[in-house]
Amino acid sequence: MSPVLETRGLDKSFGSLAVARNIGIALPRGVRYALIGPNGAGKTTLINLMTGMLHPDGGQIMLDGEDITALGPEERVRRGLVRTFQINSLFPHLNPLEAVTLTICERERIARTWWRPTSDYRAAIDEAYGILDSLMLGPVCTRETRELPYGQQRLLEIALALATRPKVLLLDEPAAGVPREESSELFTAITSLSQDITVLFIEHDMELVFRLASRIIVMVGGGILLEGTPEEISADPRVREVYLGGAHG
Amino acid sequence: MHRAMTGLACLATIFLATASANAQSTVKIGVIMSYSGQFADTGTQISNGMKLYMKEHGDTVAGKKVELMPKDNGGIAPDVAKRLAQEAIVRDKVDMIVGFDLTPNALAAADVSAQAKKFMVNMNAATSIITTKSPYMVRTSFTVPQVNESLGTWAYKSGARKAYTLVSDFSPGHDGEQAFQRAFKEAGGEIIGSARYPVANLDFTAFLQRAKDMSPDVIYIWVPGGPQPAAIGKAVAERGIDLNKTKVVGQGELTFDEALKGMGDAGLGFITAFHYDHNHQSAKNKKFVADYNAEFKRNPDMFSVGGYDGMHVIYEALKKTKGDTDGDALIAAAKGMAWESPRGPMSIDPETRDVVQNIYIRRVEKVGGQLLNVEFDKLDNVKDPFKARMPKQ
Amino acid sequence: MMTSLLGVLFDGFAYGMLLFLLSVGLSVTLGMMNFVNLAHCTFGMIGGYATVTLMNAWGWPFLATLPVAFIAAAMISVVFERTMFRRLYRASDLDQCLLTIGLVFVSVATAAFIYGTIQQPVQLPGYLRGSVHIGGVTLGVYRVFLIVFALAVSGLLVAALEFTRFGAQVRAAVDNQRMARGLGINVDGAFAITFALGSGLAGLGGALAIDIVGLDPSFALAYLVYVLIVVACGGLGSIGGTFAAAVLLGISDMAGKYYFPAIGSFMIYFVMISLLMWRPSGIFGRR
Amino acid sequence: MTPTDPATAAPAPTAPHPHMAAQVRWRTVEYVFWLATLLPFVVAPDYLALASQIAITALFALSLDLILGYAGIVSLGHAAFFGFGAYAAGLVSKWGWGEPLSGLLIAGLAAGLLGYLMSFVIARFRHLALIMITLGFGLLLLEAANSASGLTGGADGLQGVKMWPVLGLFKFDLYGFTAYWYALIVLFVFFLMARRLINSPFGLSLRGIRENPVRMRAIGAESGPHIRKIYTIAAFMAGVAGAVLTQTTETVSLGVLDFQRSADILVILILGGAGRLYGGLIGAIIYMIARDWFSGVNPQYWYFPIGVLLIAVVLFLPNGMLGGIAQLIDTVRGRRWFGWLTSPPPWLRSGSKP
Repeated sequence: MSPVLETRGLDKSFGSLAVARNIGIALPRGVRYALIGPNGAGKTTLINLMTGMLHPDGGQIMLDGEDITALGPEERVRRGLVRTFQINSLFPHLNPLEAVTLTICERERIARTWWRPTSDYRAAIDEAYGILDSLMLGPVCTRETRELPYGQQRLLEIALALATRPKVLLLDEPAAGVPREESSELFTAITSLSQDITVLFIEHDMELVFRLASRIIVMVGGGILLEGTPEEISADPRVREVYLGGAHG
Repeated sequence: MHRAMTGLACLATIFLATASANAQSTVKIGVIMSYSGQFADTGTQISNGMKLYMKEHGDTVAGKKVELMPKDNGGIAPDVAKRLAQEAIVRDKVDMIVGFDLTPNALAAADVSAQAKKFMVNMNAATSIITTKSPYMVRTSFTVPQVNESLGTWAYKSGARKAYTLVSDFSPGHDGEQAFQRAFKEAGGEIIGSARYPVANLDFTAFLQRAKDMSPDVIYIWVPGGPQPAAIGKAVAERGIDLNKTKVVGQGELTFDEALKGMGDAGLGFITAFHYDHNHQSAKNKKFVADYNAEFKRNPDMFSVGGYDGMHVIYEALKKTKGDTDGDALIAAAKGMAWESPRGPMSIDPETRDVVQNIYIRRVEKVGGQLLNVEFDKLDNVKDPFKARMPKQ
Repeated sequence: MMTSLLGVLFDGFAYGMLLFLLSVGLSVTLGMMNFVNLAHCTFGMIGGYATVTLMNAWGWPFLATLPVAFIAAAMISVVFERTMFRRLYRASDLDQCLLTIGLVFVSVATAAFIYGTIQQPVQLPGYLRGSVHIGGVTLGVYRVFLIVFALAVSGLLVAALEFTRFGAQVRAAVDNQRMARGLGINVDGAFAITFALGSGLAGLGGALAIDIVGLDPSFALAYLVYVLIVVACGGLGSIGGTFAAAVLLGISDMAGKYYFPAIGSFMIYFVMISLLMWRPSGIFGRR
Repeated sequence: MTPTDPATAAPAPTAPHPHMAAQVRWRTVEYVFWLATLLPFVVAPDYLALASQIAITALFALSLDLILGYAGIVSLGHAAFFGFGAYAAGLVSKWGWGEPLSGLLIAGLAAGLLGYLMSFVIARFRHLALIMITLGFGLLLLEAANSASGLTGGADGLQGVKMWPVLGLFKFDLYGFTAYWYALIVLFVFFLMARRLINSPFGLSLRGIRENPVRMRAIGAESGPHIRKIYTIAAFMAGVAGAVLTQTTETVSLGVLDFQRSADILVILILGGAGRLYGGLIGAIIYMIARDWFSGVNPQYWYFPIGVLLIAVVLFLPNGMLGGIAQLIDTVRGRRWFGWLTSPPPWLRSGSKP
């Protein structure tokens, strides 16, 4: 089965610092990938490169077999390559219902309409509410985002991404800052997403990674160290070395 | 001075409340000009002139109490001027509108004067056409062609053949440029170059260097006052322009008092044409200057005398009409009025309702350690030449 | 041709120096605390009036008034900072705009009340007037003085920021405020001092500007636009950028007026727009 | 824009449709406000000229609110469109077509076209660069109008503006009667339009751009076209406001393009409260009346009380009059009934900080 997202020889450096070196990965449809590695390994940079927030110095990015290297971030999202942010990047003064409805309106290209009230678009609102409800945000969907507890804001990050109908979802530390007992819930929500969606997530909690990911990519110093099933990764001596000798436990 | 203003304004408010009761015994005058912003000093001086006249002649004329209602126009804003004029007439029930420091404001208010048939005294705005906009308007300042054509004629007469003109790039400047060039060329001179500097320009070195490079006999400069004259004076000195070889001439604003203080000896020898200066030698003016200094601790200028003579027209016209404030009656009374002003003899042209006066040619000289504009030539009873050329209606 | 070019460059440079002194404080404080201080030129005006008062009322020599202009502006600015500005560091920049424009209004009215609306005259000492001729180029003595003075001040400023502990703290705070706080730097304190310094420089600029551009109560508003232009073109928090922008704008303004008098007034805006389109964060801007 | 108290809303099953619909519904306060705009006819017939200029300023402020309060574009050159519309309306009349309504449309279209052209530049910039570019364009236009004195009359102002009666029936009178109802109706029409706009999906997207432009890209939304569109609409409205000023006063001068006008309208909007639809209206009413009153009492130093007013509002009523007053009321009552008024407090920290 051909990969839904593939990178070929991605390179990126800032001055003399190489943050991405010859990165080639291929994600098949519906797989749950974890991207791990010590701090500064280039994980977030890789997501930025794939989603078009950074321009690579060299290499290619393919989505569904099409070269999307030259496309802007918006166009990549429209084609189904969507991300979330490690640090909440939400709309503080919109409520979740408005934020998700906004995303759906943009997706459906009705966001240009300025003569009909938003409330006329019942289908969009229903869909927005459906997504929020599936992420347990239904009861709070009319409260301003900035007033929501942190954990619910993390869920809203995912809700916004889902509202774009992604093929590939790149989650940058979705549970960052969430207490452990809640992060488990959050990941349950992630794994129960539709099997049509390919998920790649960055996570530091190894227990969660090994429990939830079907495959794992290990990055070190801007390059891919190895890629494999959780069993293969946990057995690999190089990974042990990186983690025992590295900065992160 | 400040307290006087506030007091006056408070009084005005109180009177407003009891207006209907006193309507018969007061003459209300809406004073519309800039009391704040870039042109605030103009308003201050006009207002000082008016107040001095009222102090000297009492605030009652023809049995009626004269009451000023000042309104701040805040700069170039004809829309505001028009509204203030409307409000003054409609709300405050004033009998006449006076003041007007800037041409666009005067033009806009003139519409209201014409429509409401109210007497209007333009005490400053100097563009020629203004008085044609309302048949109820007189002017007590001067017109740009009146001064600058006189200057152009005089410059040629004094021996200059090649002139360079440098004017502020907005309409009054353009008018001054046109007037000077017209008269200078008509007399037989040649304009070898001209430039217009940006309205807000404050550094004139580049312009004057350019003028100097063309070595004209005379450099004509038009400035609207403010900080620019001093800056020009300094730039002339810095560029090393020799005033014996190249005359620097302009309308009176170029050598205002503050300008002379700022430029110091650099200003010596500048020649200007104007209708008034506090150094004008006459008994009437000596007293005026002394009283003015006693009252406001500074010298009067052309704005002050515009306000002073404006009040004179108002008082005399009211005397003639015996207190009748009807626009037609007042304008009829004002037409042809002639009197001795601090600036010398002046009159209101019965045809155009515009000012007729002497234009003095003055040179900056040091008198008793002080820089003064010393009159050394004059043109008598000059009418606005622009209107003289206009086809008779 | 060559001499006129040199003359224009010289005059433009002198004008640029004036703009630099008036603007540099705003650039640093804006870069450091993100505080939008539209009242910056008010401090320039305070410096100007300090000089005028000392010279005309007490007969001080011009040069002796300059330090007082600096100190007066700096001290008054500290009072404003402590009593009002600091409450708004975390407020929206629109609120900051409103507060500082309110201050400008108040200061304009106060100046008009105390000094009247009249243009303030200042008579320079003889040795600063007139001009010198060097190789066919006429140089105004005051402009030479202005350039030397401003260069010395900027030299001092750069040295203070580069080589002192306080300077290092300020640079750290401009670069990354959060990090600087984390390192235990008293950012608020450093800011207060920087703010006073910047306002003092504006005061100095205001005093030096009287002879070239005059002084009346509208100074606080009239020069705001030029200062904003210089700050934006230079890049926030960059002294070098502010210097470069001030010189560039001063020279292009002067050259525009000399060589293309018909479009002289467009020049400064035109240069600014093109520059910002090319480099939206200013000449040496980082963001 | 949360009309319901979250405390009471939470337990009940949240109903998304009524929530969205409630935003569009007219509130009692709004009916009261618009009825109150008719009061000058009855209570202060001597103040109609001032009232009409307040209505014009309110329309101008509303147009700035659309780009600043809703899309987060800070502009220091908005007078460019006001002035362009004012001159367009003046020229149309001077060239012999004095019919007001069509003049209004022509002026609006002219300003809108200028706004559309400029929007391509505007959409590419943010922060201080954006502010300064708008300021620069504004001043360039002012200089151009001054230079083209053959067309604009330069500093003397445009002469020969004569308006025909509105609808052929109502002459612009000395009392400002026609001027006020004319300006008020134009304001109301455009207010309805703006109100409709901000409650539409497009309005939602604008708020998204204001709140977080980076996130907009990450949900696949291009901000550029939205910004171009709202900028054009706002320019159109500002042009109409300028045209109404020209038509009701029959004068135009360089003052309409002044930096001062751009700065004033920004002050007015912030004073009232940006991003609140009524903010610009309230700001215009308060600022203009205060100014008229202060300068009536003391024409020389009225800047002082106005400055004190601005400072006091910032220090004691952050988020402008509307925001501050609504917060006060809520604090006093211990409820958030007026939450819909306060809804966007200081968003600019993350939004358009230069």
